[in-house]
Amino acid sequence: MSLALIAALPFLGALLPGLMIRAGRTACATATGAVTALALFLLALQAPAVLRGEVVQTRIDWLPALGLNATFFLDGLGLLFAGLILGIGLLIILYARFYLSKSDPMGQFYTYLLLFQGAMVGIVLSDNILLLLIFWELTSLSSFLLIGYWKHLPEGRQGARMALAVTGGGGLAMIAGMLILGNIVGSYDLTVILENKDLIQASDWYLPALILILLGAFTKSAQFPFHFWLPHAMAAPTPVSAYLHSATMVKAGLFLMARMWPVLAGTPEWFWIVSTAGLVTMVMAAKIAFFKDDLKALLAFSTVSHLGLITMLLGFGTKAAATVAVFHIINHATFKAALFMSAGIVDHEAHTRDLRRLGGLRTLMPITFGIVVLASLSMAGIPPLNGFLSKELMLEEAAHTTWITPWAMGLLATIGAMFSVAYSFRFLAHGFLGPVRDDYPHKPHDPGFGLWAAPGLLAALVVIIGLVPMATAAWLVDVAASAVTGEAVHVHISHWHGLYAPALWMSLAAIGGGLVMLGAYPRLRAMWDATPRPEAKRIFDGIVEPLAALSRSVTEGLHNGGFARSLVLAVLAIAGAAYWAFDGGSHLAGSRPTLPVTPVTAIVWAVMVIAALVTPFLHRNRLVALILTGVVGLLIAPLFMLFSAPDLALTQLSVEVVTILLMLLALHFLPKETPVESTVPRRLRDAGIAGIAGIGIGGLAYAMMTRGPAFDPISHFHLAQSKPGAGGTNAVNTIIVDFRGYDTFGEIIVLGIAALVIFALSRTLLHDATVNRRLAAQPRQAESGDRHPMMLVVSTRLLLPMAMMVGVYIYLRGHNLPGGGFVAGLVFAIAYLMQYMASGYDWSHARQRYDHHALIGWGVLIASLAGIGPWFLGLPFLTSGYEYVHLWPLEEFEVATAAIFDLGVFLCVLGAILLALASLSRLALRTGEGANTRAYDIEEGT
Amino acid sequence: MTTALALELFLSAILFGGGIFALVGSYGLLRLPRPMQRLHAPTKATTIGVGAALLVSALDMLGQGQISWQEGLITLFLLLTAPISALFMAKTLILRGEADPNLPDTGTGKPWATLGQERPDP
Amino acid sequence: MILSYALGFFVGSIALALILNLWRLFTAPTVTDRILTLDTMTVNVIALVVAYGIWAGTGLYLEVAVLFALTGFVGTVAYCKYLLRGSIIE
Amino acid sequence: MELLVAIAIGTLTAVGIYMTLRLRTFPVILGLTFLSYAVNLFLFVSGRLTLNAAPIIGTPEPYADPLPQALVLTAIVISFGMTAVIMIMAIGGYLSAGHDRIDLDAAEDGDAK
Amino acid sequence: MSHWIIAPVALPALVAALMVIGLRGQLSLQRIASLATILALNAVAVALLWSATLHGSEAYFLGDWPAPFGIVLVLDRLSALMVALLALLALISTLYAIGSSWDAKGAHFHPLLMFLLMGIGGAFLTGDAFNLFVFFEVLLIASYGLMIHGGGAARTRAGIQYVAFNLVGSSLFLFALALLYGVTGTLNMADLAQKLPTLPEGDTALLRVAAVMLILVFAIKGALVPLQFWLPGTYANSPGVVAAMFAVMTKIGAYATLRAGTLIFPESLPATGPLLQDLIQPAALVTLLVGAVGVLGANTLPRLAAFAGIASMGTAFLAISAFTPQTTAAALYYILHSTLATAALFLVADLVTRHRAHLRLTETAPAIAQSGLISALYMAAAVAIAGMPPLSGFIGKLLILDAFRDQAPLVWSVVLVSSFLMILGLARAGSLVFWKASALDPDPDEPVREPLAFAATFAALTLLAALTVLAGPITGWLTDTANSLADPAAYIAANKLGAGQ
Amino acid sequence: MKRLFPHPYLTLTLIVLWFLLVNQWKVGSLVMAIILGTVIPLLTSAWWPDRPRVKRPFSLAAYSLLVMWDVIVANFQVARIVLFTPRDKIQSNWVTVPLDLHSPEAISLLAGTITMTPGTLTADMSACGRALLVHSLHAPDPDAVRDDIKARYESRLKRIFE
Ligand code: NA
Ligand code: NA
Repeated sequence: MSLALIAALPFLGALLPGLMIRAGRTACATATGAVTALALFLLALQAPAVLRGEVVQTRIDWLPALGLNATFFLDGLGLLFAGLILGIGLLIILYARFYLSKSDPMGQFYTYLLLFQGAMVGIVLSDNILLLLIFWELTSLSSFLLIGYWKHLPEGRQGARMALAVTGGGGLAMIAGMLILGNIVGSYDLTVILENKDLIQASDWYLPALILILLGAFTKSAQFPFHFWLPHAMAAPTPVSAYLHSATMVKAGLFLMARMWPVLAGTPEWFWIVSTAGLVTMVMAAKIAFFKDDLKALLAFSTVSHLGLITMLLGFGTKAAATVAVFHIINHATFKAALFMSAGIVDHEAHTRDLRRLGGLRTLMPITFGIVVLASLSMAGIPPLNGFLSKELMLEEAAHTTWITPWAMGLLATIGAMFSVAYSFRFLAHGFLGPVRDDYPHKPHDPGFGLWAAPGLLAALVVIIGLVPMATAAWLVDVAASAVTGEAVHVHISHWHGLYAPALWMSLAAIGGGLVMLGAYPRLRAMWDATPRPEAKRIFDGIVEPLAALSRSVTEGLHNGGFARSLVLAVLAIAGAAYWAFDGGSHLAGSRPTLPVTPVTAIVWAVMVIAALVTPFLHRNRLVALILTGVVGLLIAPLFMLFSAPDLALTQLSVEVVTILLMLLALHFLPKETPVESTVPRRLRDAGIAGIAGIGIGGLAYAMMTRGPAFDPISHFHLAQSKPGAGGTNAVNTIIVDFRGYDTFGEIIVLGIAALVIFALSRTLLHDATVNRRLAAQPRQAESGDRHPMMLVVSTRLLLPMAMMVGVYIYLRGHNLPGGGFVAGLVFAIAYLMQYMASGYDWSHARQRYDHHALIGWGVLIASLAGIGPWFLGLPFLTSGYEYVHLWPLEEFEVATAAIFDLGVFLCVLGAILLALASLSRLALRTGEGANTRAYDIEEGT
Repeated sequence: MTTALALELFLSAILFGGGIFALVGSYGLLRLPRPMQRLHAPTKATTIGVGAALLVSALDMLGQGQISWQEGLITLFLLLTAPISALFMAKTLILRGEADPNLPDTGTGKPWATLGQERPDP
Repeated sequence: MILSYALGFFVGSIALALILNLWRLFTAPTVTDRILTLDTMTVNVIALVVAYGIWAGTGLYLEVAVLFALTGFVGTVAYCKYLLRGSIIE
Repeated sequence: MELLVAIAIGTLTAVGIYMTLRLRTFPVILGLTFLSYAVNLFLFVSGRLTLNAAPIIGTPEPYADPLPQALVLTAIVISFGMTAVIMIMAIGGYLSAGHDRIDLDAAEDGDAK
Repeated sequence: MSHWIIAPVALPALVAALMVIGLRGQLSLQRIASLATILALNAVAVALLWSATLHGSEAYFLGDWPAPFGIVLVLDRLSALMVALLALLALISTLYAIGSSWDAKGAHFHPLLMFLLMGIGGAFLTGDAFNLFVFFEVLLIASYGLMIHGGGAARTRAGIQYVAFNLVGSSLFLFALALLYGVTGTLNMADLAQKLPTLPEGDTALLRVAAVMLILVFAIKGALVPLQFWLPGTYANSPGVVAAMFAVMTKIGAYATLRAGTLIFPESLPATGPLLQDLIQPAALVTLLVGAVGVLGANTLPRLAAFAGIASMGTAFLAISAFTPQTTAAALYYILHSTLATAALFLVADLVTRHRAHLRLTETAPAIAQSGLISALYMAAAVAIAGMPPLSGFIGKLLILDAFRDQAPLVWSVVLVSSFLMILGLARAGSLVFWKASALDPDPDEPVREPLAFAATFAALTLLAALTVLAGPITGWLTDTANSLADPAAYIAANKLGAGQ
Repeated sequence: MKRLFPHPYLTLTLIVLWFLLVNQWKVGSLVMAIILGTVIPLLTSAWWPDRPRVKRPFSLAAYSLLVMWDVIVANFQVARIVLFTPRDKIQSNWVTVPLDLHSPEAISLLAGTITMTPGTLTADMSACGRALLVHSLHAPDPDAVRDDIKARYESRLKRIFE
C-alpha cells in the first residue's frame, strides 16, 4: 500500500499549491515541499528492506481483464531513482520558491511540478508495464506544461511542443513495444517479464519490441538522433531544466533501459543499437556543448552527452558496465543539477546566461563560484570528485569493449571525455574567471541562502561521494546495480587503478586535450562557425511544419465542402461494396411468374419514365423542373393504385400536392433559374455515376421481384389477424394503426418535428437583419393586381366544408377501406391551404380558432396517451381493442381504440402541414406590406 | 334485347364518346394556335371524358342492383373547380402578355382585375 | 363483353391523350401551357383511374379519383398563383 | 411488368442521383425527391407486384402483401417531412448567404457563433 | 419493470408534446421540464441497466402483438448501456445549453432536444429493422433542427449538406430494408437471426448486398471513410452543445453495426461469413488516419474537434469490426469514452468559440476571457481524445491494441501513428489558442461567468476520470456484455418467436 | 338558430354529400351526416362571413339541369371546332359582359357557367367586380355571345339570388 501511496502522494498533493497560493508563496512552496518530503520519508521507511535485498511489492487490482493493475515494486533501482526524484525534487522546490518572480503563477508551477514528480515516481515504482506506460506518457504531458510554463516566450511554446512531439511519439512506439513484450510473456507484470529473458530473446518479436521500446527510451533520454528537443526545452524556467532535463525525466529513458536490461540486454542487437546510439550521442553532444554560449544550452548538450555515456554503458551488456552506468547516474544527477541551478542563479542575478557577456563572476559571486568549481570539475572528471570516479570506470569499460575494431570505442570515448573536459572548463573559465566586466545587464552578486542552498548541498555531495565513495554511494550502487543486472553486485570504487589501467592514460589525454582545446577556443570557434551544420529546430520544423501543411492541404482538399464530390464517392463506394458483396454470394435467377403488361399500367409507366428522363434536360428552368417532378409524383399514385395499393395512392397524391405547394412557396424566394455551371465532361461523369446507381438499384429490384421470399412473410399474420385481431378489414391500415402503430407514432413525430424546425428556422430568419434586407430587395415580378380572385374565394367557401367532409369520411372508413387519419389530415390540410391561398394568410389566419403548434402537440399527446392508456390494464404500449356497439336506433358499429391513435395521427399531420406552410408564408409577407383585411380584392357591391 | 344488354350498350356508347372527347381535349391542346384558344379544349372536352367514365362507373353497379353515388361527388367537384382552374390560367396568360393583347374595355371605368393595381388595404 | 371493348377503346383514347399531353409538356411554348397540360393530364389520369375501377369491378379506387381531382385543382391554382403573385400564400 | 417497374425504379434512381449531383440547392432537392420516389417504389415492390389484389379483407383473394404498403406509407410521410425541412433550409441559406450554391467554401466555415 | 422499457421513448415524446402545447415562449419552464425529464431518464436508464444485468434480455411487445409480427423493443445489456450513455450525455448537454443560454437563441430548442432523445433512445431499444429506420429519422430530423438552431449563413448552408447527405443515407437504408424484407419476408431482427442460417443458397448474393447496404447506412451515421464528408462541416458549424450531443449520434452507427454484426450477420452465418469485417476494417483504419490527419490539419478549433470525432469513430469501428468478445468489450469501453471525450472537446471548443473574435488556427487571435479555466478544460479534453493517460482514452486504446494483437503490425501502427498526429495537432492548436493568444493579451483575473456551462464541461471530464478509475469493474461488465452479444440466443429467446403462430 | 346553422343550405348540401360518400342508407349515416352537417359549417363559418340569400332554391335545380345540358352541347361544339375548323378560320374574340348581379356567389356561379358552356371561358373580372371578361373560342359576333349569356344565364341567376 505504501508504495502506491508514495506514487499517489504527488498527485494528491498537486491539489495543494493551487489552494495554498492564496496563503502566500512560501506557504505554497512549503506545502509542495512537505508533500515531497513525506513521500521521501515513506520511501526511506522502505529503504532498509530493499537494502537487505528484498523487493517490496504492492498490488491493487485495477483492470485485471487487460492485465493492467496498479502494481508497484521497489528494488534497488527503484529506490535509487525514487530517491533521486524525490530528493532532488525537494531541492528544486526550495530553489524555485526563490527563483520564480512574483509575476509568475507559482501555484500552477508547483502543481505541474508535483504532477511530473508523481509521474516519474510512478515510472520507477511500476511493476506493470502498462502502468509504467501510463506514467511514462504523463511525464511527457506534465513536462509539456512545465516547458511551456512561460507561455509568453515563443521558444517556450515551441520547445514544449517539440518535447511533447518527440517524447510523446516515442512513448507511443514504446506502447507497441511493451505490448509485444507482454504478449510474448503472457503477462504485463514487470516481475514476470523480467524472469523470461530466454523466452523474450528467442521470440521473433524480440527485435521489433526492442526497437520500439528503445524508441521510447531514446526519445525520452534525448539520444541521437532524437537529441534535438532537449536544448529547446531549455526555454523552461531553470528549476524545470534542472529537474527534468538533468536529474529526472531525461533519465527515465535510462531507467527504462536499466529496468529492461535483464531481459533485453546481452544480444548483439542490443549491443549495436544501444551502445552505438550512446557513443554517438556522447561524442556529438559534447562537441556541440563546447561551442554553446548559452549556459543552459551548454549544460543541456552536456546532459545529452552524459546520457549518451550512460546509454553506451548499458549497451555494453556487461554487469560491470551496467554497474558503472548506475554509478554515473548518481554522480551526474548531483553535479548537473548543481550546475543548472547555478546557471539559473547567474541568469537570475546577471540577467543573462550568455557566456560571451559573462566572465569574472568569481569575485562577484564567490559562493556560486565555489559551487560551480566543484560541480564543473566533477563534470570534467577531475579527481577526486565523483564525476572522476565514474568516468574513469567508464573509460576502463570502453577500453575493453570491441566496437567495429578493438580500439575504436576507447578512442571515441576518450574524445568524448576530452570535449567534456573542454566544455566544463569553458563553463568555468568563460563564466567565472577572467576580468570583472562592467557591462553585465544587471550587477551580479551572490543570491540569498534560499537560492544557493540546494546547489550548495549538491556540490557538497559531489565532494563527499568523490572522496569516500565506498561509504556514501557504493551501497546504493550495489543494490541498484544488482537490481539492473539481476545478480548480486559488490562494487569496488577507488581513485587509483594502477598505472596499467588504460583509463588513467585516457583520462589524462582527455584532460590535456580539453585544456588545449580551451586554449584554442577562438580558433576552434571560428572553424565551428564556418562549418555548416543542420540545426535541430530547423530539421524538426522542416518535418513537422510540412507535415502539418500537408495535413491541412489533404484535409481541406478532401473535405473542401463540395457536396457533389462527397456524393460521388459515396455512390461509388456503395455500388462497389454492393457489387463486391453480390459477387461473393451465389445468385439464382428468380422463378416467380411475372405479371403481363397491362395497357393502363404501361401508359402510366411510359409517361412517368419519360417525364423523369426529360427532367435533367429541362431542369434549369426551375418551375418547369418542378412541374415535371410533380408529373412524376402524380403518376406514381396511379401506379400504386394499379398494383393494388389504394392507400398508397391516396397518400402519395395528397403528399405530392402539399409538396408542390411547399416547393412553390420556396421557389418564390429562390432564384428562378439554375445557372449553367458544370462542364460537359462533368455532366457526363455525373450521368455515368447516376447510371451506375440506376442500373444497380433497378437490377436489384428486378432480382427481388422475380423471386418469392425465402420464408413465409410475416404479413400473412397481418392479413389473417387484420379482422379478428385488429378489427379492421384494411390490412394496410391495421398495420399502420395497430400491428405497427409504433412506426406510425415515430412517423408523425417526424412530421411534427419537421414543422417545429421550419417554424424555428423561419422565425430565426425573420429576426435576421441580413435576411430581412435580402427579402426586401427581392426583385418583384410583374404582379397581378388581383391578389385574391373572388371566384376562388367563393368556391372555397364550398370546397372547404366539402373537403372536410371527405376528410372525415376518409378518416372514419380507414380502418376498413383505403383511408385513415393520415390521409384525412392531409385532406384537411389541403382544404385549409386552399383557404389560405384564396384569401391570404392574414385574413384566413385571423379566423383560425386554434393554434398549429397546439394541433401538433395534441396530436402527439393523443397518440402517446393512446399508447400509454393500455398500461392501466397491464398491457403494453399502443395495445388496442375494439368492440361492436349497438345503440338504438343506430345500426351496429365498431368502436376501435386504434381510432384514438389515428386521431392523434390526424391532428399531428394537420398541425404539422399547416404550421410548416404558415411559417413559410409568414416569411413571404414582405416588410412594409399591410395585411389583407378582406376576403377578396374585388370591390363587391359597387 | 334484355335490359342488361341495353344498359351495356348504353354504357359502351357513353364510354366511346367519353374517350373521343378526352382525346379531342388533348389534341386541341396541340392543334389550337393561340394560348387562349388552347384553354378551351381541355377544360371542357376532357372534363366530359371523365364525366363519361364516372357515369359508367356509377351505372355499372346498377346491374348488381345498386348505384354508386360517389361518382356524383367527383363530378360535382370537377364542375366546381374546372372554371376556376381555367380562370387562373387565363389570368396568368393575361398578366404575362401571352393572351391576345387587345383586351376590350371593361366598360366600368376600372381596369381588368389582373392588370389593375393592388387594392390597398384600409 | 361490349363494355370491355368500349372500355378498351376508352383507355386507348386516354393513353393517346396522355402521350399527346406529354409531347405538349415538353414542347409547350409558354409555362402557362405547361400548367394547362398538367391540368389536362390530371383529368386524363382521373379518367384512367375510374376506367380501371370499372374494369376491376370495384369502387375501391374512387377515393383516389376524388383526391386526384382535389390535387389537380389545388396544383393548377397554386402554379398559376405562383406566376400571378410570386407567393402562393400571401 | 416486373421489368418495366424495375426500369422505372432504376430511371428514377438515376435521375435522382444526377439531379442531386447539381451545384444548387433547388435541383439537389428535386433530385432527392426523385430518389425518394425510387425508394418508395423499391420498398413497395418488396411485396412483389399484384394486380387488383388490394389487401382489403372481404374483397376476393388473393391479397397483395400489405406490409410493404404500410412501410411505404411511413416512408412517404417521412420523406415529405425531410423535404420540407431541407426546403426551408435552402431558403434560409439563400437568404442569409445571398446565393444558393450547395458547396461550402472553406472560408465561411465556422462563422456561426 | 417491463413498461419501463418504453419510457426512454414515451417520456420525452410526452414532455415535448406538452412543451409545444403549453410551454411555448416560457423558456425557464421548458428548462425545468427538460432537466426533470432528463433526470428521470437517467433514473430509468439506471433501472434498465440494473434489470438487464440481473435478468438478461427482455422484450417489450408493442401493441401486445407477438414477435415477429408486431414491433418489439428489446432491452439487453447493450441497449441499456447505450440508453444510459445517452441519458448522461443529455444531462451534460442540457446543463451546458442552459448555462450558455444556447437554448435561448432560437425557438423550440427543448422540444427538439426531447425528440432527439426519443429518437436515439428508440433506435437503441428497437428490435425491429424497419423501426430502426423510423427512429433514425426521428433523431435525424430533430438533429437537423438542433443543428441549425440559432441560424446564420454558414450554419444553415452546412445544414443543407447534412440533411441532403443523410437523405441519401435514408434512401440507402430503405433500399437495404426492402431488399432484406423482399428476400426474407421479415423485419424482426431476432427473427432474421433465426431464419438466415437456412436461407437458400441462391438468395445469398442478394442478402449480402442487403447486408452491405445496411452496414454502409450505419457507416454514414458513424462517418466511416469514404462516407464521412458530411461530418466536419456539420459538426464544426453546429452549436457547440449540439455537436456535443451529436457525439452520441455517431455512436448509433457503431451501435447498429455491432448489433447487426453480432445478431443478424455473425461470422458464423454462411451467407455472409466475414463480409462485415472485410468491409469495415479497412475503412475504419483509413477513417482513423483521416481523422488524425484532420486534427493536425484542421483550420478551426471546432473543425479540429470534428476530425477528432472522426478519428474516434475510426477507432470504434476498428474495434467493432473484429466481432470477437474481446474486441467488442474494448469497442464498448472506447465508445463510452469517446462519446464523453468528443462531447467534452466540443463543449470546450464552444467555450472558446463564444469568447473569441475568430476561430482560425492559422493565425493568432486575441486572448479569450477566462482562458485559464478553459485551457485547463481543453488540456483535459485533448488528453482524453488523444488517448493519453491518465484519462480513459489511454485505457481504451490499450484495450483495443491488446485485443488486436493478432493483427498487430497494421492495426497497431495505424492506431499509434494516428495518436501521434492527434497529439501534434491538439498541442499545436492548444498552444496557439491559449498560450500564444494570452501571450499577446494576458487575461485579467475575472470571475467565472456561465458557471453552469463550465460545470457541465467539467462533469464530462469527471465522468472520463470515473471511467478510468472504475475501468476494472466497467470492463468486467462490458466483457459480460460482449459475451452475451457473441451468443445472441438469449436475445432471440426474449422475442418468443413463434408464440403467435 | 343562426348561430347553430350559419349556412343552412350548406348543411343540407353536406348531408347530401355524406350520403353520396357513404353510399348507404342507414340511420347511423343520417345521424353522422347531421352531426357533420352541423359541425363543419360551424368550423368554417368564419371564412364565409355573409350568408347568401337563395330566394328560389328550386329554380336553382332547374338552372343546374339547363347548364348540364349546355355543357354536353358545348362539348360537341368545341370538339367540332377543334377537329374540323381550320386553324386560321377560328375567330376567337374577347367579350365584355357587364354584370347586373351583385351577390358574389351568384357572380361566381355565372362565371363558372360561362366557362363550362359553349365555347366561352371567363378569363377575368373588372377590378370593381362589375364586368366579366369572357373569351369566346369561335364567335364571329361577340355581341351575340354577350346577349346570350345575359339572357340565358344571368337573368335566371338574378331571379334565383336577388
Ligand atoms: Na389506411
Ligand atoms: Na393491438
